[in-house]
Amino acid sequence: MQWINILVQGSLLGGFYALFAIGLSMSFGIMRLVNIAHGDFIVLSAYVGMIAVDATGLNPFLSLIIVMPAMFLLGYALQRGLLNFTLSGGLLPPLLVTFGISVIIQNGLLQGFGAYDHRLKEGAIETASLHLPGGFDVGVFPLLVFAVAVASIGSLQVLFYWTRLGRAFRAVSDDADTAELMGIDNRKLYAVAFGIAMVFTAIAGILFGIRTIFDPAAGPIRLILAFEAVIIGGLGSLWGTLIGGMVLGIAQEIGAALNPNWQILAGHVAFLALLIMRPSGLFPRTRD
Amino acid sequence: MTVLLKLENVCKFYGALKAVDDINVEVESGEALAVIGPNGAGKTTLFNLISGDVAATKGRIAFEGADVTAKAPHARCRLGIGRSYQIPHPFANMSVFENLLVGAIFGGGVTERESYLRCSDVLKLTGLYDKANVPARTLTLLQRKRLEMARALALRPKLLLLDEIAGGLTEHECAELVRTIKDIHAQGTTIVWIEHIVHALLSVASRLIVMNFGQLLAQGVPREVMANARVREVYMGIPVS
Amino acid sequence: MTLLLRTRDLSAFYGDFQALFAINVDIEEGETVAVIGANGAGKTTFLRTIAGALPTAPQAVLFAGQPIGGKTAHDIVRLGIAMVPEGRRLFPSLTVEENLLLGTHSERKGPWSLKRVYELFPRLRELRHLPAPSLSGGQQQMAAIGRALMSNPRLLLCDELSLGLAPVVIRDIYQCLGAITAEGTTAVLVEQDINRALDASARFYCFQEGRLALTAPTKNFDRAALTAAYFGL
Amino acid sequence: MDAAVESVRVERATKASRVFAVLAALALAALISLPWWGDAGDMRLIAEMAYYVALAQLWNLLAGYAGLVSVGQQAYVGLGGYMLFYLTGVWNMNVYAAALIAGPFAGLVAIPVSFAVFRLRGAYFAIGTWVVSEVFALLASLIAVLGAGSGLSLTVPILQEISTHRDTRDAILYLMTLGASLFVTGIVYLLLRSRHGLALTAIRDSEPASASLGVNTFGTKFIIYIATATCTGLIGALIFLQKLRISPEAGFSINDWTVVVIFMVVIGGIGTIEGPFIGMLIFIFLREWLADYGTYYLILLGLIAIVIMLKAPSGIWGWVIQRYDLQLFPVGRRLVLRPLEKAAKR
Repeated sequence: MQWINILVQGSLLGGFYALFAIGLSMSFGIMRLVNIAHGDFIVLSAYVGMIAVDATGLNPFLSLIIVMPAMFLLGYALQRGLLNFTLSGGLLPPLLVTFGISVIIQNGLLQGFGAYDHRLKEGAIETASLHLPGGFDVGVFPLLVFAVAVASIGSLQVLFYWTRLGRAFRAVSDDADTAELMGIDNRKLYAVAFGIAMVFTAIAGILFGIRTIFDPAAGPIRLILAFEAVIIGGLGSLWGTLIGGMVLGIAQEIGAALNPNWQILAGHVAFLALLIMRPSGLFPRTRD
Repeated sequence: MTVLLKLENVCKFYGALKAVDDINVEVESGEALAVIGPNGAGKTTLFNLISGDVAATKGRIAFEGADVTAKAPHARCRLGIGRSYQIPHPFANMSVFENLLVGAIFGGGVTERESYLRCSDVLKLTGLYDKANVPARTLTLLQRKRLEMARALALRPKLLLLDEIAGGLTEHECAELVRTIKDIHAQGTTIVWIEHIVHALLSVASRLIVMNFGQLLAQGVPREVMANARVREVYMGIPVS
Repeated sequence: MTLLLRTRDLSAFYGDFQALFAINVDIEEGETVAVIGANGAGKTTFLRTIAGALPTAPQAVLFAGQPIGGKTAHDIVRLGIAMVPEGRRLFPSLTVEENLLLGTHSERKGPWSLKRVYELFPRLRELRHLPAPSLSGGQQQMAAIGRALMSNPRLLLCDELSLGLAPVVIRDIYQCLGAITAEGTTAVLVEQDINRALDASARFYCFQEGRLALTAPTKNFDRAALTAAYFGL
Repeated sequence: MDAAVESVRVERATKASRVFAVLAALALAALISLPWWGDAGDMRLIAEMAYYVALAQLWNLLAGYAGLVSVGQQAYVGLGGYMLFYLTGVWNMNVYAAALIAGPFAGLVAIPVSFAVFRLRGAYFAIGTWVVSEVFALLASLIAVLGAGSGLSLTVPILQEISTHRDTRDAILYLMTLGASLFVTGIVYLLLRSRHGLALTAIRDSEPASASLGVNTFGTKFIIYIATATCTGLIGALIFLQKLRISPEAGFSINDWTVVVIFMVVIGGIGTIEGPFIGMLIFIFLREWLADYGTYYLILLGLIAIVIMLKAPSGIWGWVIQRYDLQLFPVGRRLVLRPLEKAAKR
């Protein structure tokens, strides 16, 4: 019974990590951009949500009406004005530039809001839980997060496979030069892709802010968790990212069951072990 | 004559694509062998297989009688296989002289001091002596092609693989390069040369092989191979006068 | 007849390597012209430069009188120049039909639609929901041509249509190409298979080492001169 | 034959490098004598500059030459620091011996780590090294004898082992750090000057071409990874000997020990020995200049790094080299040319 509980809790936690990972997976998959600042964008979204809640008195969930477009615009502008120029010169330029953005966001938040913890208050939903037959409890909020993760990936699935824009995303990911010969403006498309990635980052950020306390330095660990989910799942595979997140979540819950302090460590160890066994992830695409 | 290099049933498959498909070739010591074939015939892949840049899917590669199929590129180089790349890969921020030193020291297995004289000689042979101390990034295309060759020569190879070393050069530059390659061959180095400029090839090579779809289409004395009807058809589509 | 494509002293570089030297070419609307030459002669570079994949001087390429040398590839498609790239370059994670639909991103109106492409290549209709890599080489080549047609080009650039295909398949492809050009689409064919290229075109340009070595009509030309131009003998 | 060998001459030093060597020797003499004329604050700042230069040289060797873009070098800084505190505090080892062991220990740990991370390429390698360092940080926070989450402090007896006088102790710690930094920079310089430097520079410029000329690229990268881990561990031990306290967050901080170091290298000029010095000076200058305004200096540093990466990716010194062909640390070799005879020239 305890093991079933671990599997359930771990899977739900995995949904959370998959949600962290969606934006990263998109920019990684479409423009091969290693976005080191991704975790900081999640945290930034939580801060933007906090400002929106404070200013308007909106419920944190509803603050997404403001946070999502704001993050879309930020993403679009950053890709257009900055990140597009890092894509042709190997690994170092995108890595370094996004490290720079990361440091700027972290210290900007630190200067603007101090080092204190913040939290988005949602009320009863944070602690509510469902009693399932068999005697274990499932938190309503983790369930909601998982559902949002599945819905997000589902909507991206629809976007990628049922729309003209999604077709262009896949084409550019396959072969950017040839896509350009078909009349696609890659730079603009990348900007739209990064904007959309940031919309999902905004959702992740708001749910993150409701679930736990956050501070300006909370980004890097979210980035690592997101990376682990993406890489375990296999680069560019959206449902693989969900599975990757779940593998990570379950490994962490197993670790936590053995010793409460081992949770994060168990996730990292599982990640490294999987990476050594399968460097291209569980569900690699046939062509990179 | 002794066999220097021997390829037995060598294949390289990329998924369904048969880049090199069951090739059997012997290269004799002291020989100059020319390789031609249309785009995508597998010529460069053949070089990559010999130099170890790609691993063979099947088959066996022997150098001086020893099996080198599983050896890393640097190990094959130290046995005496030198190569140039079709697109020059100069060490752009090192001087021309230092480019050569890398080959002499690591491929040729001599100490740094011993290698100075050798590199100086190769620089003279390849016409790069005046450029010895300039960064390789400042060289013209011809000089870069010469550097590709000079670097491989610095390791005193028994076998020198030249991959389209004359491509993109003017006629005059090409003639100059051919002279140098003749000198190198005259000094006893075995040469395998891929090129599309047939007249240049034929002025050096004593034997010609033609590749098509990863396979060996024909081999033999150049004039006879070029007169072969299938070669004409595949290579050019029309009869060569 | 109107002049559709004109290049004036067209040069192209890969880094500091000059691949094309002062190429002057004039192509009339409705013509089919072959570009031949040995490997590395600059044929593909020539097409890529016209298509905007390689930069050149704005005035070096005039399309319907308009200088396009400085434009980006995606802008040039929108003006009506479509490319069938060497090696097909279909998008492997897209189905055949999605590959064709990608041609519509140029947003050009004209006679070509999915329906018409399937009429031209009926086999593609049967295969339309398969992923592109599962097609045979010839079918992929048809899809690549169809994808280019979907942008309703005035000028079709075909790079090595015959590469890696069996002779019977090549014949089929060239038959379809004839049907396309018969409707007035101008075409430039880059080929290593000289006979095939000369059969399908009225004129040819022979490149050698990045330079224009010979140009002549495909009927009644000096074979010895072509051999000389081809090999630089 | 001998005469022929004699006739080929190769020069290593340049005029600029000779002038610079004299200036550097003078500057070094001034730095060594600092304890006799500077105060504790000066020594602390210079020591910090010294260890940052060393870290930057090491990361530059790794990423700028061997092409191993690691973002997990903090793993070895932390390991070195923890090893020092553990050996002195738990095993009562002599503090100098502990500092000397800390480096090789980090190098030893790097061997199994390399088996894992060397399976990864590019971005995967970068993230893999980071995760490894997170694992080390988490392990440190779990192990009771390492003080778990709160870390370890150097006890007074250990400090008194160095010297019972505070001023003397400060001077000794300062000189140790300066010496270690000099040692690391010297090793990097000598390595790059040697035949192995030739191989490393070749790998940096083109990996396939180096392999085809006989350079064992994998072996070279492996040795560089282990060697930089060893030196990083040594520097880590000395950093925390100065700081007197270590905790998992401080020891394995990616921002402190890797991100700012990467910024320094990129701003100064990746793939040069001069670059890390320039980058470090800019970092320290910004920090001291903006000391009263919190962490704005880090924002500014990040902005400068972004601009440099996009506009002048070879960094400040890379720009200088391209313009003036200047080499302060002569790692190059110049063949002394002689006029060729007419016949040879053809």
